[in-house]
Amino acid sequence: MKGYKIECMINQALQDLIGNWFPNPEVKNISEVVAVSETEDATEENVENPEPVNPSLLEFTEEGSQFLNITVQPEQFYALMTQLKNNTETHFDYLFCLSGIDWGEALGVVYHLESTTHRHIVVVKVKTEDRENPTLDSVCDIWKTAEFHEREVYDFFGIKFNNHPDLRRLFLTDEWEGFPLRKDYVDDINMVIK
Amino acid sequence: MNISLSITKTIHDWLYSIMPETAASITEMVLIALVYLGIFAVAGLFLVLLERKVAAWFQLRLGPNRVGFHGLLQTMADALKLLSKELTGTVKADMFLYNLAPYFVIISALMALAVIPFTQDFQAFDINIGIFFLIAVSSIGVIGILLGGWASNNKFALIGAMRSGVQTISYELSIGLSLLTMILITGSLQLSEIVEVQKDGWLIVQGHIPAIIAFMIYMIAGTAETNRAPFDMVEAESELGAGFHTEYSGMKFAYFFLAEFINMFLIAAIATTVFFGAWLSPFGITESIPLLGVFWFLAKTLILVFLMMWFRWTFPRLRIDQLLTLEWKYLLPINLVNIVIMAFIVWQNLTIQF
Amino acid sequence: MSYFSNIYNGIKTLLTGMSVTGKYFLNSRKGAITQEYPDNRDTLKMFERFRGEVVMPHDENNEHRCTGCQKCEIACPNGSIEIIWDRKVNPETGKKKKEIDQHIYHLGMCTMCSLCIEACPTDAIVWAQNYENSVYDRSYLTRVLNQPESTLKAGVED
Amino acid sequence: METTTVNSNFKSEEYFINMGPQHPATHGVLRLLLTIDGEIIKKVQPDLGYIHRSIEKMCERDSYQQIVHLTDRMDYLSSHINNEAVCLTVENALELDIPERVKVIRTIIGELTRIASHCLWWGVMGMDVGALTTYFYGFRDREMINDIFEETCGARLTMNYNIPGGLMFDIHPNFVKRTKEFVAHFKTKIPEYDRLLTGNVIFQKRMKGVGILTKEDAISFGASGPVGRASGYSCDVRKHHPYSALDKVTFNEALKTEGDSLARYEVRIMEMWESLSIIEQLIDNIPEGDYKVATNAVIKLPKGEYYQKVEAARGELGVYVISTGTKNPYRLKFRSPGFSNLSLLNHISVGGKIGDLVATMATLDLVIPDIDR
Repeated sequence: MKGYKIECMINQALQDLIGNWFPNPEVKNISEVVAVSETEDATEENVENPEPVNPSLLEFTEEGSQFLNITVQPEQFYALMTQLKNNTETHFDYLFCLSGIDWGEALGVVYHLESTTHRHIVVVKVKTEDRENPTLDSVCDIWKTAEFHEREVYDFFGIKFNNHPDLRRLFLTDEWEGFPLRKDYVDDINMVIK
Repeated sequence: MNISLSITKTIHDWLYSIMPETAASITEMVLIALVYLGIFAVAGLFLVLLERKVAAWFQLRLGPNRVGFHGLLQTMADALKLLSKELTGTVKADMFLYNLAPYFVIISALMALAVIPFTQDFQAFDINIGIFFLIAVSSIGVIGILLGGWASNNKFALIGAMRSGVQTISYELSIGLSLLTMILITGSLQLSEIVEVQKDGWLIVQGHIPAIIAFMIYMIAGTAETNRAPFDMVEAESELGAGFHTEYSGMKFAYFFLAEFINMFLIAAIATTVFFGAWLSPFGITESIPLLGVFWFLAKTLILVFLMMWFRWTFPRLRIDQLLTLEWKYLLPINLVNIVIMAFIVWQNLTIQF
Repeated sequence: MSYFSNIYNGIKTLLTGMSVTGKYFLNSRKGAITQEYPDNRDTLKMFERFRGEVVMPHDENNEHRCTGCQKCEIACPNGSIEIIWDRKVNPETGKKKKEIDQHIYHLGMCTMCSLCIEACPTDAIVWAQNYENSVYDRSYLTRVLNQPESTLKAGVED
Repeated sequence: METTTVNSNFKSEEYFINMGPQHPATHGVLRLLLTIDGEIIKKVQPDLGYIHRSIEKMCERDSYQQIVHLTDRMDYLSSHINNEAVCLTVENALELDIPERVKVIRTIIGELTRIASHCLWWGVMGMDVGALTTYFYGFRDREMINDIFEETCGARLTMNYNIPGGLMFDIHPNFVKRTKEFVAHFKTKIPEYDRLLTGNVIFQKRMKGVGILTKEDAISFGASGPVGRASGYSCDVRKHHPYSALDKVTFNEALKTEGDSLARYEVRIMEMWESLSIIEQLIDNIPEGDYKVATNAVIKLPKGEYYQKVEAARGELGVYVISTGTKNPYRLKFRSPGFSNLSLLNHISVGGKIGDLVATMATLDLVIPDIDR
């Protein structure tokens, strides 16, 4: 498929571009960075190779997904999202899907972003290990649609979003206990398990 | 008191022969009131049926067709059902006003019927300020609506009632002015005299262009006055649920409902009287049989009622500010200019008379 | 001037709208789309693929085609099918064979998704075109699809 | 007059009404908390969840075949397109080669669904602004489509005609004939819609300049479908990410730049024409072939994440599946168009009147089960 290839090339370019915004402080030498990223491409999943140092704080992968996936730490998350929206080369102005996910140990949120000018898509993933009091940054002020989506995520996963203007339960009543879409949620009355 | 009812002449004479004069005239008035009440309660029900049938035919449906022949008794059955229903109300309502409101509405509607001339001498109450009386009485109804909306202690009802107040007060002007235009020709407010003038040609023909404009304004304002679509801001079911009568049930609701239809009949009847020669037959074809006047009167009225139904089932509803724009920016200025034109025409004797 | 042209155009559009409804009013005799439902029961016929309820057809010998494989039970997303089965010894061959006792179908839980009928390898269950499914008690909606004393049709399993 | 603060939320002249969940204009069980000053809307807070069935949680329990029929119950007016979205996700993940016949049939039925949905919307829209007759005219035409569906799929609304790998059964022999009849019939009816409602001066006044949504806001709020396109935002998934047989047909994306209620209305009317043209291009040459490809009885998606977007009648529907390689999805998220479209209601209706809010809501074409899922 032709379209698929073009998207791949864009993904690589995107990866290089976005990766440079958050250089890994452990990697000092620029040339080393390039070398590492080349070897990474060439010897994919080579166990003998010493573990390649990621040149960026972000992790990029396209494995098992049709889009470019960026995994980001909660600390860099808000800065990354602001950059993704405001940088003219990326200009991801359309947040079309915001899903909360219970990964087992961690709780995460996945953001699907599309640029209406460049028509490229990127997926940003952020996770938090804290299941008791998970907190992430809100992106309401970047994409207005996030307000409702984040309320939905809060409702079903209990992930709190900093700086959210109106973080309340959206679907469930305020006195509802627990967060139903978490994997460890049990409700003997309402849930039918096959 | 000017009660002239020649078809009940016998009853009149008989009553005066057996009672003192005051008692006789009171009995007579009560009798006439009861007859009117009976006739128009039933007529109102059939207007509801007509509306439902007409709506169905506009909407590719059949309409009520179960109770009686082709559903003729459907609304009777509905009225019986409403009569037998429990009257539920809200606890926090202002009970006195809440109960009073429907009577205001229905009584004002029935009162106005008294002066309508159905045929020669068939008119309960022919006062010399007929038109003025009609306009005055028909605007009492809005007080009932305001009371009902306010006393219900329901925000939707209150919004509906407030809209109704605004709407009726505005459109009252247009109704009055458009009728005033026609009174320039007749020179009298008395309905029987207005009909008398029309023996030389219906007023809409006599007054030609300004009369037609006045008629159009009257129909628009009349539709608004009865709170019917496209001016049904008061009920506006997609906005306010049921508007001012949200909290009413059973017979109290039925009064509001019936009053709406009697008001519609009233508006059409006034238009018939003032513009279309009341009970006068076209070109005087049945002038020799005065009783047929009732037929002509009802035929003309029902055609106008049908027109109002046609409006209702075709047009979208206006917004409240557009409603006021229409009145104050379009109808009122046109109306005022129209009166001047009409005055000019009457002054220069440019009316068309046969 | 636009004041008057506004009025003129406005009235024109209103009359256009009225002509549309007026046309339907005049043709209301033949144009009515109302289905007089309980009256037209005799003539009202559903399409052959209509999903009314799941039934198990039996032939004249009171034989059905259900082998009790439970594929429909697994396929059903709502658990509206339950099969009670037993292993019985076939007197001719002496082999133990699975045989249904009751094929229970909860119409009240059925979403008419057709997955059970797609899953059935022997076409034992099909859609019926019955569209009047309302009953006075919820328990009537639980139906046993195989008739009493019915048996498996010979040769279905092969 | 100066307003004094009574409590933190309300000013003294403002009051609060509860629109819904049993309100005629909210089309179902949407509850809006309105803060009103006289007739002017100050704030709209949607309160959702009255019909939430937690379809996403149910999907984590069900197999992939069983998920399909749940999507019927989301946006029940574009049920076929929802089914298609799930099936496409599964088929893409399994890398199945879907026959051309299936693609064409799916596209035709999808476009018919879109027309049916817009017909209903048109009727209800008219009713919301007070023209009650439109409802019946819209339903009359929708009924013809429903009959086509019933004959081919067996159900009128919740069709569940798609299965992963193709269609449940082949089209009915009458399908082509009936569809052509409908197309011919409907071509005479859209002009009638225009004459009855679109041109009407009252309707124009009610719609023009009401609920304006700018292009930037449309994108930022994630508006899609006719709502986004009315703001000049080219967001037709059928154009940008064509699926099924949509890459073989030519059609114009209905675009308007005004962004008001009238533009949203006109975009939907234009879309009905475009859908008719798509159907006309495909209906005469439905290729011969199988109506499905065999899949395993137990479908297991390879480990990974899959996203599929389709253009449902209300906008962009996304299906996001995370699979761990088992027969159930680990997590399945539906990005429903109505949810994003609802979130902008407050933004575009503040400052309008109650009547404007109703008209705006009608043009957003909200289907509550789609929002609540």
